[in-house]
Amino acid sequence: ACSSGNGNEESSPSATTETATPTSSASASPSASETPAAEDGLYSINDFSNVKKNEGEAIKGGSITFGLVSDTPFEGTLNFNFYSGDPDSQVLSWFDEGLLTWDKSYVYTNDGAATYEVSEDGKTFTFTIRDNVNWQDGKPVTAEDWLFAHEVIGNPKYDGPRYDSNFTNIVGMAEYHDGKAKTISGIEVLSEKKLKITYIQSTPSLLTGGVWSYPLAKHIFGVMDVAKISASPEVREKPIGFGPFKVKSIVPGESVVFEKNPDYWRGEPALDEVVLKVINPTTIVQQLETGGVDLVDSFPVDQYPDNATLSNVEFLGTIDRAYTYMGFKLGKWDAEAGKVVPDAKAKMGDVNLRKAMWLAVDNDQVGKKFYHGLRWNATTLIPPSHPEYHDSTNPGVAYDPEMANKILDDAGYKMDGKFRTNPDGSELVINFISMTGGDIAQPLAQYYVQSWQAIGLNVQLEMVEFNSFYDRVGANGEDDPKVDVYQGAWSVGIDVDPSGLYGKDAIYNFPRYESAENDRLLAEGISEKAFDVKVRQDIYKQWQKLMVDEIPVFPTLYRAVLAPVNKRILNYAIGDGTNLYPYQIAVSQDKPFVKE
Amino acid sequence: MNEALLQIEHLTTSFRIADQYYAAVDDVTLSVRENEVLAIVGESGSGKSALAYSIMGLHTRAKTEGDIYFNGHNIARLSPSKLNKLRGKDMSMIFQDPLSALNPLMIVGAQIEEVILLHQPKLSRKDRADKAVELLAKVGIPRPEHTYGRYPHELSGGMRQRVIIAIAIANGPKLLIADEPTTALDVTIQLQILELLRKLKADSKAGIVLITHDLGVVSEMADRVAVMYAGQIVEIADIYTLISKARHPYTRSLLQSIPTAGETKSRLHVIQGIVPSLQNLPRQGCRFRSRIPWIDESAHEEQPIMHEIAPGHWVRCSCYKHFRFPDSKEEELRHVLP
Amino acid sequence: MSFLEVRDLKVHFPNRGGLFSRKTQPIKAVDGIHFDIEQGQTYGLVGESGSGKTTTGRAIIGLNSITSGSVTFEGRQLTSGDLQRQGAFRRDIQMIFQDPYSSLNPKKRVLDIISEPLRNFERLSASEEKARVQQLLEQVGLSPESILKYPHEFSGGQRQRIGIARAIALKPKLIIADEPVSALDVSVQAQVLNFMRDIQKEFNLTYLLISHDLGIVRHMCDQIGIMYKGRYVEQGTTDDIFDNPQHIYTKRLISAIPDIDPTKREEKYKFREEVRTEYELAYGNYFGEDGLAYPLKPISETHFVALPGRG
Amino acid sequence: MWRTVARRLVIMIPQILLLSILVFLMAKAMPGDALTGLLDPSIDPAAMDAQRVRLGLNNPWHVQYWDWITQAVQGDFGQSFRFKMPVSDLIGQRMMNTVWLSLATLILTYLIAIPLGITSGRFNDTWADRLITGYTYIGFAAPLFIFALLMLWVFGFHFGWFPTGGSVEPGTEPGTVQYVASKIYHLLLPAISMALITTVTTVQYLRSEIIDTKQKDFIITARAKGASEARVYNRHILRNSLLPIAAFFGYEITGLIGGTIFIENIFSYPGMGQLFLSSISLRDFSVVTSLVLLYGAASIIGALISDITLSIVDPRIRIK
Amino acid sequence: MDKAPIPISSAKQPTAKQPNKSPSGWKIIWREIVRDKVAFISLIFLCLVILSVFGISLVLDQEQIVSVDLFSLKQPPSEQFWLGTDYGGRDVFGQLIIGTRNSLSIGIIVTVLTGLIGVLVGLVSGYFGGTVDNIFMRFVDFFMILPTLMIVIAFVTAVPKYSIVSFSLIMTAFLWMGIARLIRSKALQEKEMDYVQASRTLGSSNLKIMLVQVLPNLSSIIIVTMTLNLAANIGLESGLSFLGFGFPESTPSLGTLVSYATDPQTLESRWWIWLPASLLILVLMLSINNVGQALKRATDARQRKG
Ligand SMILES: Nc1ncnc2c1ncn2[C@@H]1O[C@H](COP(=O)(O)OP(=O)(O)OP(=O)(O)O)[C@@H](O)[C@H]1O
Ligand SMILES: Nc1ncnc2c1ncn2[C@@H]1O[C@H](COP(=O)(O)OP(=O)(O)OP(=O)(O)O)[C@@H](O)[C@H]1O
Ligand SMILES: [Mg+2]
Ligand SMILES: [Mg+2]
Ligand code: NI
Repeated sequence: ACSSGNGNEESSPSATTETATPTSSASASPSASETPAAEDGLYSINDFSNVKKNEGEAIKGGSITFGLVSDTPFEGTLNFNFYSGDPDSQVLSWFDEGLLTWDKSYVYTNDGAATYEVSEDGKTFTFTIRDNVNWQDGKPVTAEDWLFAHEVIGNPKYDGPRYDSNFTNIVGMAEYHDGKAKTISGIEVLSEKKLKITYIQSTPSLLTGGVWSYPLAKHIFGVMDVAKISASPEVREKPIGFGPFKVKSIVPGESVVFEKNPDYWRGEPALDEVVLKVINPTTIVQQLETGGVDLVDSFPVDQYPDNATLSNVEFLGTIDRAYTYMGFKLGKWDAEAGKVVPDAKAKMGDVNLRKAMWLAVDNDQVGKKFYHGLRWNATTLIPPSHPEYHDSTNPGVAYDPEMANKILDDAGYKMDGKFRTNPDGSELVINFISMTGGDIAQPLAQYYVQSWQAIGLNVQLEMVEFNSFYDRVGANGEDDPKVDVYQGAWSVGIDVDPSGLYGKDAIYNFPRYESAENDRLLAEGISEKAFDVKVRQDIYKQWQKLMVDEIPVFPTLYRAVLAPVNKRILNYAIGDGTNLYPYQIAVSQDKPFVKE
Repeated sequence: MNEALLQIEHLTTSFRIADQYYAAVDDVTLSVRENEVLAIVGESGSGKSALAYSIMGLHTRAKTEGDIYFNGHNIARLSPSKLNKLRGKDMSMIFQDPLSALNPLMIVGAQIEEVILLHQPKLSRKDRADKAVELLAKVGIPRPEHTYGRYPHELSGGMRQRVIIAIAIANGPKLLIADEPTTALDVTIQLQILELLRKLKADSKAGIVLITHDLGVVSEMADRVAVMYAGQIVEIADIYTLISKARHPYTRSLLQSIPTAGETKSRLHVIQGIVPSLQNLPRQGCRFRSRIPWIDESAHEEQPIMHEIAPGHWVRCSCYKHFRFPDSKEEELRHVLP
Repeated sequence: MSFLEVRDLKVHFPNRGGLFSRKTQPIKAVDGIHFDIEQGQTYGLVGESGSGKTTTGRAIIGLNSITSGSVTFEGRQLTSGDLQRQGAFRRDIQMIFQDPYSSLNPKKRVLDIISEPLRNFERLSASEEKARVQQLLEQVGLSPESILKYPHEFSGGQRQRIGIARAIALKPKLIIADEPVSALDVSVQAQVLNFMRDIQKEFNLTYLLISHDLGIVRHMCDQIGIMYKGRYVEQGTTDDIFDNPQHIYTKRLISAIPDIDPTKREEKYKFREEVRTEYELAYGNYFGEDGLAYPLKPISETHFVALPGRG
Repeated sequence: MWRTVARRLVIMIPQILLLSILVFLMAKAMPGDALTGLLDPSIDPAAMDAQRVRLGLNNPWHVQYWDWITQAVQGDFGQSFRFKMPVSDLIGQRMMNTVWLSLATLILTYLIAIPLGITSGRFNDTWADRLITGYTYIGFAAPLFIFALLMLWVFGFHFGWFPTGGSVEPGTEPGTVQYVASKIYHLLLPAISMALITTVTTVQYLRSEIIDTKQKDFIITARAKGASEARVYNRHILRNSLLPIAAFFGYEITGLIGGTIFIENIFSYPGMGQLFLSSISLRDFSVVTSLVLLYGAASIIGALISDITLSIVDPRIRIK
Repeated sequence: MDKAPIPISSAKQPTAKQPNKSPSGWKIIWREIVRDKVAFISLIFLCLVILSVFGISLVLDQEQIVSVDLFSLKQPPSEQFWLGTDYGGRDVFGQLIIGTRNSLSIGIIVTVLTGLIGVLVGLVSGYFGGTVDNIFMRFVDFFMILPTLMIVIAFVTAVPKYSIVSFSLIMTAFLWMGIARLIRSKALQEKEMDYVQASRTLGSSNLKIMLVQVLPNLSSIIIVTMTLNLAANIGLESGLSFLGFGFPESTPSLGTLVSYATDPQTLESRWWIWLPASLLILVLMLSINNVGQALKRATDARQRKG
């Protein structure tokens, strides 16, 4: 999940591999200067590379400092099977990794620590862990460990957030979870390094992050009570993994020192040491300038214009797997049945009204003015971070207030004094909530309100804090009837399947939208025939169009992630499928470059 | 007649109030001999304490003019360090409020020891403690060793006053200034303290300046009496003369206003008006003038001076010659005040 | 039946502190005293500090609650507690306080101060009230124009007279005067004492005069009670007490009074020496085991002394 | 005295209980709970609900409270949902940081207050006094957070003399000299910033106390004894004015609590104050409640310590 | 603590000495403030700020100020925007005025409310003493141990929607104890004064004595504490807003403006957003404190300047 405040997205593969998590609507702190580096003060994600230019020769060894940008300490649940916060995953990714890796389109490859084969029906996966993959204490990573991870997560006493649909899709998992079976019938250990998992349903999602690929060292955790593992010192103080570096020391919540793991299965890491420390978003620039950190996991885009010309760092950039959107409440959640119940008489039920509201907002300008072009007008609900599925030909809905007015007029929303009324002449007051967090959040929401007021809609804004926000839009199943429109953001997983957010039985379908067409497309998107990428692309193209037509929500902005890197760093990249791995990171000189 | 122990000449002490100086002690000339008790009486605010503080050099923010000869040396202009050699040794002081005059956070033993330490630094710790206990015994405290370790608030008023006296006499002073030492005490305790002072005087032959407003105490203790009014001495005489043949109108009025055991049930004499405050003192002419309005204005001197009407008996202003108590009609006048 | 009868009056104060205070021995401020006052007389209550004089006075007027015993005023029993509920009948007893500075509310004008009892007990129009206050002021010898002044604009004696004016506003019959002049200079003291006697004659007032100054008591009182540690040690007419003290404590008290006549010094010395010797020798005869006085025994019609067993 | 101390400690129990109920109720009244933030569409809502049931989040508050308080009495303050560790351990980690910070602040507070207060009180109405009084006026008026921000910017960012976050340099071994030095180095700037503001009341108090004591009769007694000015000051005035100050430090604890919340946030110093704020926003209730209780207990104990010290240094006071 | 018995003391506090109570308090207070130049200037400044803030905010178009203007984000001070604009292109000057008004309003409301409750509880508790006092003080003791800041933060979080009024109520709920304590101790002292006893013997009811006799004598101390509390409350409010637990951004407060300075870029290069607010807080607090201190001196005869 994401904490309110900064919208950092993970730049390295995360364990929350599937679908989406919410991000706050606006990114952290402010800034920009009167003298932007670019003439018009605008930038574009296209100007950034996600791979660091190598300048100079690598020296042997070396130590780098990684800045984990967070205004709170990291939690310290240092195990992929248990962690829940993004900061922890940042720490984890240095000393542990998944057994499977994926390519640019997030499909599993056979380059990782394990290889896989899929059966004809697409339901049975057989994995083989490479022989030289060993835990940092020297013990081999075994199929037994992998099974153990599944057993722990499936255990009813498990206290982490991982038990999700990927697990319930495993044959026998539900029985095991309910205590009806002692073992998970769908998982079989074939040999020390070979594991077979059988899934109930075959879907293309299985190939894109649908497999749980993080083993849990059974020789360490096997003896523990499942409920106590996450608090154990083996998770918190001397965590273990099989990644390129191993933990040397931890100052809880503040910093971690890693040393290289010479037995890393891909080869000996180039660096001797990595120091990770938490830095407050407010101090990033100062830390970068002075070489206090070599790289950071993310950089608030608002600060970019002021620092675009920092002499000692290079900014890498990539498109974030996230989008900001406006949601319209169209129904309610039926907790009993576990599905959405659309309300035909909902205030926002008229698609014309929704369309007009989309037409009324100038996201292009928002992106330019508030984010210097580093967030930009969004068109569809699948962001360009998934280039295969994002339909770049779909123009979405462009800013056109006149059109908006016209639509409203035609639909019978007549002006009565300052504002329009409902077609039946009753007063129309639209309640809009948006999340606090960061300096821009409020002005941004306020801007939308003004835009809507400009076309005669009486929209009332309420800024609420993260928890209230999700409470009220219905994250717990109780929709606040006083909310009509809300501004949210999702960070989407590596799998494009949007049914977790828009399916009729998804509680996170906050608009409570449902239609037969939607159901059909979503189902097809994960059906067997969708294994064919072309077919799947087409299905999602239709779905994106459907959403632009029906507008249960409309996307507002896509985002860029920026990652400044000290110029001495070599072989570094952000994003997926770059074929650059952390063990290759090297430095060209002993000390970081500092600002001139 | 031997040389005076303390000779005060033309002493004036002024306080600064709202950027102006006002004399609370105005041109006082006095002397105290060894083995003599000089009482200073007067109503509240007449400047008695101010005078005592001036002698001890304890004023921090007052302007003092005039000379004070102690044992023949002028101590009015002494540097603080020189003065400190005298204070607590050759001359010491007893205060009116025995609670606030003691440091609440120090045991009384330590407070007595301090004054010994300051003037007899060579004494060992133990000797000092012994001496302190001895002093406590001397001032009549029943269990001195026990009292030594008490804090002031744990003692009764009379006990505290004894501790103060013990401090004052610790180094055998030649001059003791007692500023209303018994005002805060019950009659029986007052008697004990007075007896103690008397005994001390008999033992050490010290000169004592006894400040009080109680004429009873004065007649019990004093050899000579100085009566103060509005910062000035108005009459000085030996005690017998003063009680029987007082001349100054103020002294006579004071004596008349005490309800004495003798004539009961009669009306008491009342001095008209009120003591003027420091800022409102009449600086010209006779200061008592306004309080005896039935006496002809011309009876007062313009610049009242002290007249020696008998050896050792001095009276200020010649109005004493014309003074009489008012008759009933004149008394009526005063009944309704402006 | 006497004007005021005090019978076996006890006032104990709980001795406690904190929340879960364990009750310890109470402070027996007044521990069984007994006396009568006749109308028009002045009764003096004398004793050393802490002997319970003030507490007695306050108990009679109702400021302290009575632990046991009774106070009967003109044949009616006074109960302690809420003063105002006993209404009219309380107005016959008033009090003059020791400190003329703290007994007048510094934030109130003379008019408000003196009219306070009038407002509580009598319904007067504003102009009537003003007239009454002016009249009272004149009675105590202050100019009627003073009504708009504040207490601090008066001298101690004048303030005390304002206090008296307030006390007599309701034409009380009994006035309890707790050390009315001890905060005042001698000359002012005389003024107040004279005045108290004047109004006594004028209104046929009865005084309960509390003081530790024997000179004043002798000057003012017809009857005197001597208190020691909450009990009486001796009671009698002024002459009984001063000319024929019987209890050793009384003797000691009287001998301790400084004499204004310096020629009698030697005489006094001797006398005191005698008393002291007697006190030391005979202490046990006069006080019980606990150091408290015995119950009073009459030795003449007017004279009572606390003696063990005897007559 | 030990009886009174014991009694005070006994009184503390219902106070703490009451406090715990209050905090608990408030925590429950907050919108959302620990799981609200855990929005992950792939997680089966049923699993979430199961978690809630397991954590007892669906029980009525009094049941939850009872469960919690019975555990708490046994020293188990529950698990932090977010940190996945026992609250006691979690707070244990952070507490030391806050304790060190507070201690450093206290020490600095007195280091600044005593000389300034003494100078100002002793030489009142001189230019030095006016200077110090001026400082106290401004310090009294300046909100801590503004001042701390400026300090951070000037000495942290602009000059770069001090670290701008964390409590210790990564990689230093606990127990080594570097470790201790690094700890001190990290808490110096926050502590100075806080001390410069909090000390103001102490300076003012000391000053007026000294001026007050100077006018006391027993000071005149001391002069009349022949004590030199220096002795009068050291022996009587200072002693009598400083002792109450010494006893104040218990109360200072209460003041520091508020201060650390600001300071730790501004200086990104991982202590309890920072933990409190982040736990509030993440609805990590067990941590919030425990922290409030801990601070509550700290202020009670602080007050108790003050009362005890005061009764020791001032014989006139008997604690009730 | 025991006090020396002062039975005879004819000598102390005689006619000539300073009366221990002020001659009509208001006059003294006024005289003292006028005499103390700094306090006088502070008072004038305060009046000016209050008048102008409330005055200007009447004519200011609040909607206009909080509305976002995409084309004038983060502009430095200019003719049009006297103090520049912020991230939303909103006029900082306008926000400053409204923020000051909000902060002042909160401060004043909280001060008045805490004052009312504190005086009431303190007066009743101190005047009656005994059991009433015991119960009240246990209650106050309980509130005293609360880590106020934390509780207020928790409370603000628990109340999802708050206005100036509800926010003031929350703050009041946890801030009245100090005054109650002070007033109680003063009332305890005051009720021992003879004039209170006198009133009782004169038949005045307890209520009347409390309100008519005792209260006026506490007025100066109440005014002094309230003044100093006002500063403290404004400080607390802006502190809470700074931490993000005060008002929502649409209701500007001085603390919110200062909190922009947590961003080093703003701190360094966009002073107009945070500096005026910071200075204003500082100067406001300074002035209020100055006035408060002068009042304090005025009520304490010993410290009076002349
Ligand atoms: N420090 C001072 N500053 C200003 N005026 C003072 C000071 N000390 C005393 N006075 C004034 O000087 C006059 C004389 O005061 P002093 O204390 O000497 O009188 P006193 O005769 O001792 O009276 P009491 O019997 O009350 O002790 C009084 O009017 C008093 O108000
Ligand atoms: N409200 C009270 N609570 C507890 N003890 C009290 C109270 N009032 C008086 N006492 C105690 O009762 C005893 C008698 O006090 P009281 O004031 O009656 O004495 P007094 O004879 O008037 O003394 P003084 O001459 O000092 O005025 C004293 O020991 C006193 O401490
Ligand atoms: Mg004097
Ligand atoms: Mg009394
Ligand atoms: Ni004359």
